[in-house]
Amino acid sequence: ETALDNIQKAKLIKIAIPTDFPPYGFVGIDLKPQGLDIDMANYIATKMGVKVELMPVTSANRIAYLQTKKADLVISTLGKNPEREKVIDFTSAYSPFFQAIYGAKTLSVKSMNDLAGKTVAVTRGAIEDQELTKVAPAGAELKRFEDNNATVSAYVSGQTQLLATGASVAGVMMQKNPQLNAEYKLLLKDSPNFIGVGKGEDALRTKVNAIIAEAKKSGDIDKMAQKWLGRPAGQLPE
Amino acid sequence: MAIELDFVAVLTEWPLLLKGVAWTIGLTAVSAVLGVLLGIGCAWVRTQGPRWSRPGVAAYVELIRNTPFIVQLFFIFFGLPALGVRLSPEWSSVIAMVINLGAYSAEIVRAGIQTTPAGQIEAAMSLALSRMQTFVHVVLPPALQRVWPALVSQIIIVMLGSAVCGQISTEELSFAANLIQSRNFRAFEAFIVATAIYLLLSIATRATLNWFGQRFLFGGRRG
Amino acid sequence: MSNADSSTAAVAITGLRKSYGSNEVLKGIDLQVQPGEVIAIIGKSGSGKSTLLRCINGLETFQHGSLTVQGQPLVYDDPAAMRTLRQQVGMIFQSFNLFPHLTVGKNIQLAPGLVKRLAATETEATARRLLARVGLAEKFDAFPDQLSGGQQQRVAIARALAMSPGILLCDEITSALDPELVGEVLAVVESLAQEGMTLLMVTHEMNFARKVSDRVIFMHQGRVHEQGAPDALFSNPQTPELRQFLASIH
Amino acid sequence: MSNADSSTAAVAITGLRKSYGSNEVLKGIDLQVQPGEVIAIIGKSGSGKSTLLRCINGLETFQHGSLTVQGQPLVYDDPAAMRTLRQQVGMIFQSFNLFPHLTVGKNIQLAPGLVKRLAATETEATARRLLARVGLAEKFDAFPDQLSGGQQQRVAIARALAMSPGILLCDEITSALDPELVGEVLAVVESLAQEGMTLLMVTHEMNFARKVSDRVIFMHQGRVHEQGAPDALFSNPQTPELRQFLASIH
Amino acid sequence: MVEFSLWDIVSNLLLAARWTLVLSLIAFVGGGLVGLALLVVRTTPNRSLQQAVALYVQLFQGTPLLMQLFLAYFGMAMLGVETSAWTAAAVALTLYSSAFLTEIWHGCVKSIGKGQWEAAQSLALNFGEQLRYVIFPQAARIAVAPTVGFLVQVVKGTALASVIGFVELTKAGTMITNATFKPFVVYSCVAVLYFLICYPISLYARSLEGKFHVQR
Ligand SMILES: Nc1ncnc2c1ncn2[C@@H]1O[C@H](COP(=O)(O)OP(=O)(O)OP(=O)(O)O)[C@@H](O)[C@H]1O
Ligand SMILES: Nc1ncnc2c1ncn2[C@@H]1O[C@H](COP(=O)(O)OP(=O)(O)OP(=O)(O)O)[C@@H](O)[C@H]1O
Ligand SMILES: [Mg+2]
Ligand SMILES: [Mg+2]
Repeated sequence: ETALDNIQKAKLIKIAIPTDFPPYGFVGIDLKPQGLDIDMANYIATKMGVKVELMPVTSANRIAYLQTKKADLVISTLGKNPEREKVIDFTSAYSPFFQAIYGAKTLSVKSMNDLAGKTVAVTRGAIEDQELTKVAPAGAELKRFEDNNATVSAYVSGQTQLLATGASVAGVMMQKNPQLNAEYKLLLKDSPNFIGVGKGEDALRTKVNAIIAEAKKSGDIDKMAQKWLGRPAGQLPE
Repeated sequence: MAIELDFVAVLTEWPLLLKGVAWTIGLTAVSAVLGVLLGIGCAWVRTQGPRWSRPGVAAYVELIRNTPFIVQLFFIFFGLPALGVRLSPEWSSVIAMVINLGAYSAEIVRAGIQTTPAGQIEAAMSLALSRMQTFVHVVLPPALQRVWPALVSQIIIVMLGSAVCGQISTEELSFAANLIQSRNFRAFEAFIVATAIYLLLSIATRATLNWFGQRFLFGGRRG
Repeated sequence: MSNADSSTAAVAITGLRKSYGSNEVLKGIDLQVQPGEVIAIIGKSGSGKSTLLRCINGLETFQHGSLTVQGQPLVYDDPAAMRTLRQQVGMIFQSFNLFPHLTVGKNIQLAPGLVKRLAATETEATARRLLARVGLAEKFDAFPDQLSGGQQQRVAIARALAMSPGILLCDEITSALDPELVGEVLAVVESLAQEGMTLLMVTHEMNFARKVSDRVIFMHQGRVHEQGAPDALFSNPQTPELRQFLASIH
Repeated sequence: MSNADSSTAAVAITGLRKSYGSNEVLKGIDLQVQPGEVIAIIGKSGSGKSTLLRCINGLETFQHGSLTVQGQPLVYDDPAAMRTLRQQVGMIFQSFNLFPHLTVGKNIQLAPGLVKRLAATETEATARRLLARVGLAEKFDAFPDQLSGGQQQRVAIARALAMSPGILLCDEITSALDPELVGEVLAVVESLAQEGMTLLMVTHEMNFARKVSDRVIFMHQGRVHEQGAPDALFSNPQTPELRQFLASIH
Repeated sequence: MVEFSLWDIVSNLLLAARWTLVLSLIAFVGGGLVGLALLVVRTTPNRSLQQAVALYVQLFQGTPLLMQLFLAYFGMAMLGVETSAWTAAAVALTLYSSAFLTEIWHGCVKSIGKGQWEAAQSLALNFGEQLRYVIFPQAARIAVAPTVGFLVQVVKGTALASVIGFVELTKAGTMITNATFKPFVVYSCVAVLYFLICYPISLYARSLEGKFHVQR
């Protein structure tokens, strides 16, 4: 039985979403998740004509949700890379995303080499962790945290000098904490977000791809990006 | 659903695991020594220290015993910087563990002290020992011996509790397991291996501490 | 308050009153003990014998009266003075109170090492000498729970002697012992008496009191009710209370 | 193994051997007890008296020999058979072993209610009758810790009697009692003996054994060393061991 | 973005605290029932059963609850058993508390004198009746205080359920921290709420202890 069969039979799709990653996924005063990824999840469910069950996950455990079929889809600022493609499959991209390094204006960071001797907060298992692990110089001290909440908290509370995270998250963080005097330092990776599906669930993947293609054509994708990121989605890879 | 377990993928990362084990042991060793000493100090204050200092110690003990370790850890690491106290993850972990163990062992040691027969203290006093000498040489050793099993259990609980220190990027055993699984997505294998190592560690810790207590603390012989 | 011959007396007690809460247990005790004197204290249970001994080495505080030991008055508030006092007054308890976590040798060496700051070699030599004296030379490395009651009590005596006190207080030191073990402890006490140690002992062993003591004190309801030389006192009690007490014992 | 008169005997023991590990405690016991017989078992500490009693109601398993109670052999592996056996054999312990969380009445009612499935009204009537018989009618609602030792032991007897056992085993039931309380318990046991209850009692009360028992068994080093009518045995012991034992007691 | 007032923080934490309480209740009831069953098994004279229970206790006391939760949630799914976060939390917390409760209660049972067993045996009670009517009622009296005391451990243990997606008190605290960037305030509130739940339980346990000592 494929995941798609199950979804259609149960009239319910289970989607893993973030709650620690504004504006893609975060909580409001009612602690209900909201954000671009949540809208996307709802959008897909509507198009498939089924109800949706949102499952809050962290960067560290979201893959496990797919592997154990606790979730049908992961819409959680998931970047694509070859290692990940070994364990799960990806649909086409649905939103832009780029990770960067941020730090105080007074701190001089011009190139990756300047990271030597500095502490960087990063979320364990996220794309930026894998990227940074690859490019950081030997002297850089990576502090890996359980989830994005902890990573950002660590930077904001001054536990690390630098923060590696998504641009949008950093934007909110800087806006809320003007006293930190933080600024954009270095681009880590431009990695648009994909939707994850279980390995071999081709029927479901095809179905979701069709919905995304449709949404791109109709302008719904751009509308969502406009609403949450303040700009259109632009060119996204298939 | 058949997923094949691949422990090799985890075990090939043995340097990470080894480092994790080293950190877990190190954190536990340091906090066991300091925590028990802190506990003894607090037990002393609560049983015979200056009266004015007793409510403070009582408050400390109750506060720690009635809140989760993970909250204490987050408070120290994320919360204290707001007061200008900035500690590295490792220091935060050690301090949280020491404070936690200190509160529990204070209660345990106090129970041991309170069962000291009055005659022991009177004998020490009539031999002209000072209050401090009486505490250190006459009251404490048998009290520790009485409560040693409870103390050892608490040290093991603290060691196992140190698994959450990985959440603030202390690179102990559960952090290592997490890091490995976030790289190769072998979550179950990583956690099963880590769990097995924890089990071995707790068995070894109990054996070591029982031997240690017997050998060095209680006059080198069975009670 | 001080008193004519309290400066030469080993222990001088005047008008001592002691209450637990509202219960007055000692109701005015006057007692002079000369150096080298051996005193046996007898009396019914609850008459205050233990309390009196415990006042003398400061284990209990009292409310009225004065107490001097070798000319020095008791000052409870001064821990240093109390320690000095206790170096001169050894005490042995009914329940031995040996330290269970220390060997016999270490039990004896502990106080001289800590209080008098003597070197370990010196305290060990003393400990061995005293153990030999109480007939337990070979038990130096044994632990208290490996000894019989009589042996434990002799170790307790050696431990008290190790501080070379001028005065020794003994509170019913044989009553927790099986009858066949009493003799060995009393023999040690007797030898101490003969060597001129100032001794105050609460005892129920009337024969022993008669044989060893210079003076017998009969306590009744918190007072020294009658006292005198043992022979006179036992054979010719003056008060009906003592007569009744002696009758109940024999 | 069964034996000619073991079917009529209350208890028939043949060649019983019992070891704790490598320590053989009972070294071949042969003993026949007739219904209504009162047997006193005496002997030094450690001679195996308690162990023998405990074998009879199956608290201990033994390795060799046979044991039948009212004609039924002991089968340890069969809980139902053991249960039937224990209904016929009551046991009273030195330390009373009343259930502290139950009232005196409930202590007595518990087993008849559970094991014999008697109605509560019936067990209560029995309990009240038995309590009256041991002189404690008014203690029905008291808790064990509100009673003196002698009273507790009498309740324990009533509790055992409530199961109407054919045989009663008593293991030094007065030795945990203060001397002044011993009499009241012995009086109850004596009345049981007179009413024809089969009794096996381990006791140190030689006078009582002499007065009440039909036969005295002297145990020595795990064997029945000597036995006979009390008068003959006490006044004219045959073996040096019994002579020595009796001498040490008097 | 949203702005949280202090009241928003506290009220959200209070709402999340409900789950802490529900989880605690599940753990305590589940752990109690399983613990009781294990206790019975451990008291039977059968050696290998006793050792099996001892092993069980060793296993769940000797590994971090964090790992147990994770393995219960994802590991059971790996074996093909569909588990919700609720099931996993219930299973892991039950295993964890049952191990501790069995241990505590076993200690209490052991402290009942051998004489009580023998008296019950010689009155022809069977094993079940001995436990039910003689041993457990007495052990229960000693067990009440430490058992209530352990409840505090359970409440605190539920904090770790956040790793499998439970938005209980601790997780809510982390989420709010991320939305407000006020860790000091938020974690203080979290700590206070735990304290308010746990401290009365601790006090109650202590007063029970006192009562028991007076009774004896
Ligand atoms: N710590 C205490 N608190 C209150 N009352 C006490 C205390 N110690 C002793 N007492 C009371 O003081 C009185 C005298 O007690 P003490 O022990 O001196 O008697 P004693 O003559 O030594 O008797 P015994 O021969 O039984 O040892 C008794 O009535 C006793 O109840
Ligand atoms: N549970 C046990 N395990 C090992 N040895 C035991 C056990 N119970 C009794 N023994 C040993 O069995 C021997 C006989 O013991 P038992 O209690 O039957 O003696 P007893 O005649 O009743 O003595 P007492 O008069 O002291 O009660 C003793 O040597 C004792 O040490
Ligand atoms: Mg006294
Ligand atoms: Mg016996």
